[in-house]
Amino acid sequence: MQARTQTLWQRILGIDRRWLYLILFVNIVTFLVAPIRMPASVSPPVQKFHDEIEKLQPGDLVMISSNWSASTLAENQPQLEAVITHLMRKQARFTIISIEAQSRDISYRLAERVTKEKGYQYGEQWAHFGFVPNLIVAIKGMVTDLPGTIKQDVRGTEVSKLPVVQGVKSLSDYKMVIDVTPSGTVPIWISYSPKNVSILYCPTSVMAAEAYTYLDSGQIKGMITGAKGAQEYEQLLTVVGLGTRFMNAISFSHVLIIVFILLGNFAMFMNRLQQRREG
Amino acid sequence: MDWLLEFLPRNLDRLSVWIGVLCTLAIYSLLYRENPVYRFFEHMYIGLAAGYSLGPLGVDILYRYWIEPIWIQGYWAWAFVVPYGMYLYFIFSERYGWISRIVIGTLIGASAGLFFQEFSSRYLPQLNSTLQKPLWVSDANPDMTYGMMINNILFVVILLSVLTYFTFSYEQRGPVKRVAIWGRWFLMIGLGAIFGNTVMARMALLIGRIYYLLNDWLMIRVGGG
Amino acid sequence: MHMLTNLMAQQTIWRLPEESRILFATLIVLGAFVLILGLAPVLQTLPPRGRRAIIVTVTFLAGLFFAAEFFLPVDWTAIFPKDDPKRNFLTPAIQPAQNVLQIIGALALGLGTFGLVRLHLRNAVQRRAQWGYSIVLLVSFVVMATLSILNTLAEKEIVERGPVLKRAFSILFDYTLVQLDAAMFSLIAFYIFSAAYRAFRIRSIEASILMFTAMLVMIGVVPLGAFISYTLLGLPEAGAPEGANFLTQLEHSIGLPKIANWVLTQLNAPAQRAIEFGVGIGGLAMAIRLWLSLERGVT
Amino acid sequence: MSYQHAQDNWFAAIVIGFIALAVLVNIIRARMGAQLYIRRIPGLDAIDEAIGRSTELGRPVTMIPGMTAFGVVAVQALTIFKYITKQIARFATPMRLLSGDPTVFAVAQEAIYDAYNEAGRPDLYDADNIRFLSDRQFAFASGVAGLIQRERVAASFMFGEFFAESLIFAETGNMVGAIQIAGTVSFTQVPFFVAACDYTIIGEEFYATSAYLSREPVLLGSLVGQDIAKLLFALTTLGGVVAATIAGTDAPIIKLLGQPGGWDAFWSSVLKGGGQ
Repeated sequence: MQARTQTLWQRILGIDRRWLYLILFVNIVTFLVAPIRMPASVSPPVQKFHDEIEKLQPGDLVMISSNWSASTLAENQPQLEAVITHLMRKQARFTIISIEAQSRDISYRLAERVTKEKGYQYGEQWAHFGFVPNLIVAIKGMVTDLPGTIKQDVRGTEVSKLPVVQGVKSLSDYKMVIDVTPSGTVPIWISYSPKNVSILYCPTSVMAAEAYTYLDSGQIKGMITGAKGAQEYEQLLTVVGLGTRFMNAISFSHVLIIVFILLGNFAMFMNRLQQRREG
Repeated sequence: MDWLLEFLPRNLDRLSVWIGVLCTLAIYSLLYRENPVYRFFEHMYIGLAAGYSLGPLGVDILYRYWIEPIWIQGYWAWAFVVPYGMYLYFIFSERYGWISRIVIGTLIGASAGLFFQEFSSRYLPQLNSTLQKPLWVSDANPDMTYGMMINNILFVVILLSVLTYFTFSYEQRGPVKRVAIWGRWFLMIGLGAIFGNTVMARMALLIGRIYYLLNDWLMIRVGGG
Repeated sequence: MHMLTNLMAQQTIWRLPEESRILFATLIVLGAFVLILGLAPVLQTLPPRGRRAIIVTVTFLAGLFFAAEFFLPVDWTAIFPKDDPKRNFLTPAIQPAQNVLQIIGALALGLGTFGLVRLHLRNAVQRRAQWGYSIVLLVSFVVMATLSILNTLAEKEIVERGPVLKRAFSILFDYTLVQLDAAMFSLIAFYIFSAAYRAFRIRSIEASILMFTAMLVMIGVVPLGAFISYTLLGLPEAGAPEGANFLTQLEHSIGLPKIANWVLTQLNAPAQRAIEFGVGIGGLAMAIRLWLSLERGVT
Repeated sequence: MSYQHAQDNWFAAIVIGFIALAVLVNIIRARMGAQLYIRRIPGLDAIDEAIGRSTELGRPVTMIPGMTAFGVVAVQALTIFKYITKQIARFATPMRLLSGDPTVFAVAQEAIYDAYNEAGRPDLYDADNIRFLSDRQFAFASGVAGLIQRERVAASFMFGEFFAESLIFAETGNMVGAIQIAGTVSFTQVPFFVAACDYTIIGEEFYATSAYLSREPVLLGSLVGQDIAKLLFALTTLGGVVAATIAGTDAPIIKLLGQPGGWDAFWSSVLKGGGQ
């Protein structure tokens, strides 16, 4: 009879995977909401990114290229929020551009919310240029004739009438380009944007590895890698933003997985021990 | 009460959030078990995806590479391409089925021919970068540290032992077998590292979704402050 | 030989005249369809050997074109004047050839879609089990196909993009399809957890190696790894000072993040490269066998 | 760092020519009756076991080439599926082939039709069993996951090139208790197959699979040629790193070995009178 009833260890070993799913879900929700903070050490590319923006003077123009949508939200949204927060602190003007409709909508809504909180004026201090279907063509066009290439902003105002880019003829009037992206757009910016414009890069963690060569060669002036980089950046800005929250949740999901791997091995070990004793 | 009014889908923006949430929850229901709701969304998903592809991958390509060159630019020779490609559709015929293999043969030949360039571009620069690893300090590489030296030697040893594992045409015996087993173990280190490194990216995706549920749908403001 | 180049350069015979181009073009396309599809019954009269010969020849020629373009010298002065150091006489034909492949790909998509629709139409018409879901698939397919094609045509400014089209397309694409993508993609997080829990056990040497490296990297890449090494264990975080002895250097490089990074770059990279070499060589051998029809594979 | 033409570094042409020669010579040797050996590949012996279990349970076998785009990898995957289909045709086991690329789908139809024909059971062929689900990555994944769970497949074969969706296939298959054998050239997806499948065919083993299964002389001969090619790569690596250690990593001889433009750099340095 005793063989029929499962021991505790056997039950742990054969746990229904749906419990695991639930535990992971609850774990992530908890650490997203809970105000626990784990200090991060700031990596050199993030520090460089921060220093580069610190050099901006009030009124300097920055172009943000935002090409992410729902699936990479957790990595790109904290980056964009942190970058906009820093730009507003430096009183810099900025314009956003996307390469497709979803990333336009998502970055426009986000920028509207973040700027409203700090009283930044649309049209005066920032604007969203909508989306351009072909990035290469768009960059080349913006270098020669910016208002003619973009024509209208996201609200339908003519670009030449927007105070934020009053008198701006070309992309070379900008101080820097910040590329927030999950895809390989940064080589395009490097190849086609004017030489006096410095490029900063916010990739997802998967894409970051390929960018170190550009970082070494100085073609990119700084880099924020995924949510982890955003957390480090927020630490430099001394705010607790999404990067910190998301990274917390990521860290503790890693801890959860490791704890369960150890638990599984312990259960396997105990189970063997028990069987040996009985058999 | 205010929260409820804001929460319910009373305008288009809210409605689109609700649609997104419904899709997410329907997909997540697969985690519990396969069920009619999931099945409904799965079929809708495949239908939508198939329909969507026809625009950018069907009509757009045909227009750009076939209709425009012929009718607008006047390059008449393109006219033969689509009828030739249509041979592919003979696949559905029992008698004429073999004719589709002419087109398939074209595709196979083309992908074989293209592979020579792919092989050169993809693998030879990798072979070359393997050679950029001096094994000991010499006059030609005076700046090398001991750390670099150890790393370089490890690199070459791992590369060669894994390569040994991937040989097939003789029986692996004695020292060769031992090297091959080491090769497999090194391989496992690489695979483990990739597994560990991917976890973060995948967790970030899930967190993105959960954030969408909490922030956009339930309007629980997470972070920011 | 120069005659040929000149002829190609003039391009007059390759282009239809400007006036009544649409009419000519339509006639030629109709003619092409009749000619090529009319060839099918003729081909049908071939014996099996002849059929195989045609397929082998076409395969070889298609491969030869791309291979020759790659291998021939780019400044082939013997035949053509050295006009451009980046191309040989086949290079200008590469882009059109790629376009041909693209067109065949688009036709294949039509074929695949046809197969999908046919299967579900049959399900629905014959009232097979679960035919209701087939209706769901067909309806969403028809609606989305209409919107997507209209949207593509609107991009080419052939039809007008009305507000209804814009709204409907946005709801089905941005708020349904893209959300479904994101939801399905994020499922992997759950699966990675259950797979790790089940598979990472100390059962064999291989499984244990896999487990330990995965755990090491998992801790090392998140801030927790830095916290454990530098705050709890008090290891030095910065790089070793220059000229430090071996032990100091070691102490400066055994923080978890550094070890994780070392495993990822120094131990993973050569293993991956060895696999890549094997795959490349295997692929090359396969390409040669296919090109020369040495293997009775799929055709 | 890429090659547009062989002339970018004639070393490429030499390497490809050498490999082609090694492969072709050994294919001819094999055809003339040389006895060639192939080492054991454990996962492949399990194919018959998996098919047997499906037959016993009367549940379908799934074959998934994934999102593999049409090309050399896809043809190899279909060759393997053709072999498996020939096996299952003997027992009339139900099968599903699910593709995410329309061209692969088209070719698969022909290949599977041939397989049933060659096995002498053309009556078992049903075009509805070879399905194109979607060319959209996760729509395809959702369709495969749904089908695996609904039909409770008993064996699942995944061969080809895979991306992030690999774990969705492998975990749902594991959930319904299918015997799973995966083979892929995508290094980044191998760990997930290793974790969730019963057997995983890694890297070049994928290309050796059809030789192992069919023992055709042409394929076995080709494998010998491939091993010689790997020996060439290994020797180049060994010789190259020693040369780089002595002469420096910027030496013309190092550039010659595979770097685009290296050929010209090497010969101009030789003509100038030996690396000064």
